[in-house]
Amino acid sequence: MKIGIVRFPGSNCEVDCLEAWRVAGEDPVMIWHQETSVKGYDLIVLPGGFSYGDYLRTGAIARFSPIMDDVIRFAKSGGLVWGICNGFQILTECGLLPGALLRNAGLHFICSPQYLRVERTDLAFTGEYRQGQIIQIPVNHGEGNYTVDDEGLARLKANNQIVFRYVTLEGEVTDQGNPNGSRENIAGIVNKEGNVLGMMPHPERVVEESIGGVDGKGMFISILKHWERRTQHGA
Amino acid sequence: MEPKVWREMGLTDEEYAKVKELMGREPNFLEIGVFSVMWSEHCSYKTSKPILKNFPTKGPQVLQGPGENAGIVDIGDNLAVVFKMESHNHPSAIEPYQGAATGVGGILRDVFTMGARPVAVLDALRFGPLDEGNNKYLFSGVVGGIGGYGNSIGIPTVGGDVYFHSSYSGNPLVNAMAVGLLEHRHIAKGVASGVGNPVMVVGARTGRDGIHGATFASVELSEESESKRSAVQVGDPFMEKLLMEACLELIQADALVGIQDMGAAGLTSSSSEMAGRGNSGIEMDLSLVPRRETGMTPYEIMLSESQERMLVVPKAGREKEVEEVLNRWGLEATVVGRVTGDGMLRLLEDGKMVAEIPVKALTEEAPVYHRPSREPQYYQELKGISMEGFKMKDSVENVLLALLANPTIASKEWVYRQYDHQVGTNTAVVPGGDAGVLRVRGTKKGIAMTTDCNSRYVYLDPYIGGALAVVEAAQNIACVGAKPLAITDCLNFGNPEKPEIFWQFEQACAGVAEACRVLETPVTGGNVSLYNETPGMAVYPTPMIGMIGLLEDLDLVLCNHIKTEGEQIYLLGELEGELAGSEYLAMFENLEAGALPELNLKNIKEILTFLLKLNGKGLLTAAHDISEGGLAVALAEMTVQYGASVNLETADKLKALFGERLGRILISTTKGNAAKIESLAHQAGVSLRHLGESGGKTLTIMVNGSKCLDVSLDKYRPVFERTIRNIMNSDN
Amino acid sequence: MLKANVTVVLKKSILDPQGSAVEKALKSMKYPVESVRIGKFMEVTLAEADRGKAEEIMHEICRKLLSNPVIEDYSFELEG
Amino acid sequence: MLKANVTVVLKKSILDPQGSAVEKALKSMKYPVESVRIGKFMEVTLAEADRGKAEEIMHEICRKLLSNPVIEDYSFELEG
Ligand SMILES: Nc1ncnc2c1ncn2[C@@H]1O[C@H](COP(=O)(O)OP(=O)(O)O)[C@@H](O)[C@H]1O
Ligand SMILES: [Mg+2]
Repeated sequence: MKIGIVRFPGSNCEVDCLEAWRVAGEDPVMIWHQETSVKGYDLIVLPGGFSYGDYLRTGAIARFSPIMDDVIRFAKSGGLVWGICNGFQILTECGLLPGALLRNAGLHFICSPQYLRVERTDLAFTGEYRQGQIIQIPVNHGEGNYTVDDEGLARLKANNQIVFRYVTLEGEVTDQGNPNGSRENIAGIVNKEGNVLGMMPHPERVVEESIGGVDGKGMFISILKHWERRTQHGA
Repeated sequence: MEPKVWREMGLTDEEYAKVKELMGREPNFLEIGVFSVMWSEHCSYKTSKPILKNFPTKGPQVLQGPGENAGIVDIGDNLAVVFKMESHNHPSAIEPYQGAATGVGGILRDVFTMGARPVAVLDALRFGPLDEGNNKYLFSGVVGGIGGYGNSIGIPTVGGDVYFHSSYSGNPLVNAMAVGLLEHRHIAKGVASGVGNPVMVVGARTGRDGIHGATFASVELSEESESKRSAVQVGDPFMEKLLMEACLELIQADALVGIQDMGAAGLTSSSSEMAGRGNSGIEMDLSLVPRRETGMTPYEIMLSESQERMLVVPKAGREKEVEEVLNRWGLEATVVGRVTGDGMLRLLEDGKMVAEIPVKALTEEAPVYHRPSREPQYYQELKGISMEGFKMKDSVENVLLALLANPTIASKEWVYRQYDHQVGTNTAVVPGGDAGVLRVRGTKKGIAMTTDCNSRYVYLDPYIGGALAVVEAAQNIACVGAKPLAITDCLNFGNPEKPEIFWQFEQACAGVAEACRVLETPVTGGNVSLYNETPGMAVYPTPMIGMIGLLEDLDLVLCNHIKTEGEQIYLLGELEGELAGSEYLAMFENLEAGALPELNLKNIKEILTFLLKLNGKGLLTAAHDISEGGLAVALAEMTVQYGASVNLETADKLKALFGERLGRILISTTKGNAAKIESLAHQAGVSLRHLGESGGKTLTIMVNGSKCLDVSLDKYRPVFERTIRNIMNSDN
Repeated sequence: MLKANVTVVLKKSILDPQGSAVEKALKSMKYPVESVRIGKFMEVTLAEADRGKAEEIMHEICRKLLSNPVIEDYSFELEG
Repeated sequence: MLKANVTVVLKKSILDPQGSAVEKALKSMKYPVESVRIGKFMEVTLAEADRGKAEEIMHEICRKLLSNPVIEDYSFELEG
């Protein structure tokens, strides 16, 4: 699988993503933000970090990086795009995903393990999980408070676009399980077509037992298996 | 020149006379400015030098001791750890967020200029009590600033410590430590050598910020210093991230002769120190320095403390390459001068000479002061107060709960939740453990790191207290299963011109030195922060210790809390502590006094060695040192998930439960390994005592057969975990 | 050369926790404060002398970069 | 009831990393921008009808809480 990780000035989880892919058995390529083409890639990852210092608004400036025009084209033609944390923020800023990420309701940056409920498993990104499975993946952000207007929310629900929700250990969608005030505890969403995923939690941080767990590894394996299936069918 | 000129810049009349003598003429305004910052306490260590020279600085593991931007210790496999700690106390008192943020930025630059990729940050913080609004404001701002910078640049903050004490009201201590990793062949130094080599300024543009910051760091906080407030800068972690990547790229390409960050005293200290180390001179035309503002004078350019800048000496002919790399990262690099052979710092403006000073006059001829030292009156007085006859003031449960609700003891979760402690995906022990641990990719190893200092101990007995700061750090390192390797320090004291303060400084450093000698953890660098006083009050003497340790096998990493039921809990070391200097005495008797227990470093070393031996055999499930609050508090922390029941035999319940004495470690093991541990302790002649077993969802303590505590987890855990959060979320 | 003073504020329908926090703090300090909302203020200096053109440019900049229309409203005044 | 529109900006000599980043971005997008500086905008509604008193209160609030005089300057306008 040919995986590209876009490196913006100020990205800081790009190497973590690379290493996580290595654990899963793949060796991605770093794509510098000033490049202009993502042709030939099977997956584009927009990693976490503080692109352009996250000055002004998170993801606001990165969205105008030269590479982004082609990432948008790639996404619209059905290519897999996975935005994690800052990557999610960039995806909403450039309109590939609806809504926006506001400052955490508690006003503080939060670095903490968090329980998520997997709401959809028929996607390229989540095939390895069980519907409704509770997984523990850390969040790490100052602005992860997902907001969307009523209409937008209705559309997300109608199209079944909500992929992860913050929950309690028991799997309940309550304020107690919600770290940042996100609307309806939304932690991750896809576009209508299901090929563009944005999520605030960091699965690349939990792919090895010695550094905190393996609950995130399923996403990497899901994508690989999906790709294998697709190439087999295609061949 | 009017005396007013040099006096306002912080030079004494005697110092000015010495400048004149060294120059062989009257210095001009710019030259006086350069001297005044280079001869400030912050840059010259004029007061502390004679004391610091007593630190042990050598050992087989030390690749770079004091004198460079950061120390370096070998960890095998051709890898080394680079680390250093620095203070940003005064800027943080005035602008907590930016003061702390730029503190982190500065210490990171010290580490990556050595060629190392920074892998971790730690923060050692001291504030006045949180019931005062201003202290709360400072605490909140400082924590925000540390996170704001570290999170953004993408380096995990994996440890630190926080104490609250009235002596820090209005003069908080903000000490940041950075740790980096490098391959031996990439070690870079802050030298300017090779006559004719270009000198370049890289990174951010120079503005009028922070002029005279180094001098500012060397005075007491007073009404007058309020007017020097411009000495606060705004940090730009985004810029520094780019600068870091660019500098590491240049160092790895072997394009540089030397590199140094522009920290305190900016271009002045970086150029003269680099030339000093290279036994060379530097000539710079200041009109070439890229500026953010118009109309800056040579004086302002030389003294500016704008952040995120570096001074670089590339190998001749490679300046284009430097420029290219910096440009690719969106930054500037400009040749501003060259290395000369005549030992002079020569400054030009548009080709016209505006200053010429012998480099060694700045770096080596700074005055050295042997300040008078006098034992303060309080010392014998407080030491003499008898610790006999104190009775437990309340039920054991209430005392324990009160101690756990003391912000100095309570969990610092509110703090480290605001820090990204995992970016880099190497963090094996996250904050909340006894020390932070990172794995070293490509090896089986881990590195452990911690900061410690109980300043009440240091106040009551600077010699013993100084030694205990090192001991506590070593205990925390050993409790995660790592072998202590070396330390950096940040020596925070009051005004050294007061003989009583200087005595504290001298004694504490002697204690630190002695403990480092016995524990074989040499001092590889550090920082001195004096004049930490608000009108009428000095901070408690606080020689902060930052220690690094090595785990040969990361699989053997230990955590500080028990993770299953039925584990056997043992105590290494003595059962009873002392009330002298204890948290109990301060809280319940409103007394900070007493003679600290006699220092027995050899014995403590034996205990730590034994602990590491047990862990090396894979016999331990957890370890936790006993510090503030004593045995009962340490037990509560260690059993915070499962509870425990414990039996003690003691003649003094108060001292056993709440007394303090370093050199005591709680360990736990499986039932199956208990006998083995007991026999190993017997063979080694180490004091080991079986206390009890984990489980039961309560902490139950029997003393001499009768139950004195039976408190449920649901009751004490929230007190420990939520105290600080509740205080910070409350309105006043 | 013209200067634009831009203010960007969260839409009314969106919660402003930062504003609420400041409001609470001021109230607890006993100031007669009803409400506080917090946004951004930006000074943009344009290399453009024509007011009409400058206005057009500013609208574009504001929509594209300086504000996020999903959550924010902007306004600006030209000066000089 | 009076409303105060407050702007808080970094002092001229203080580095404004946000402004610089936005300025660079706009320049690279080829807008005729000379410089950008970014600060805060706040709307404070006061339960105070007297303009004189309101002004006094606002100065106090601005100095104490809304800005840090070490690095920032504030200004405000009363409205309504
Ligand atoms: N300022 C801080 N930054 C990051 N972590 C911290 C900070 N303060 C405390 N911690 C975490 O909490 C742990 C416990 O702190 P402390 O109560 O000081 O323990 P100890 O007595 O073992 O030094 C530290 O080892 C560290 O992991
Ligand atoms: Mg400890």
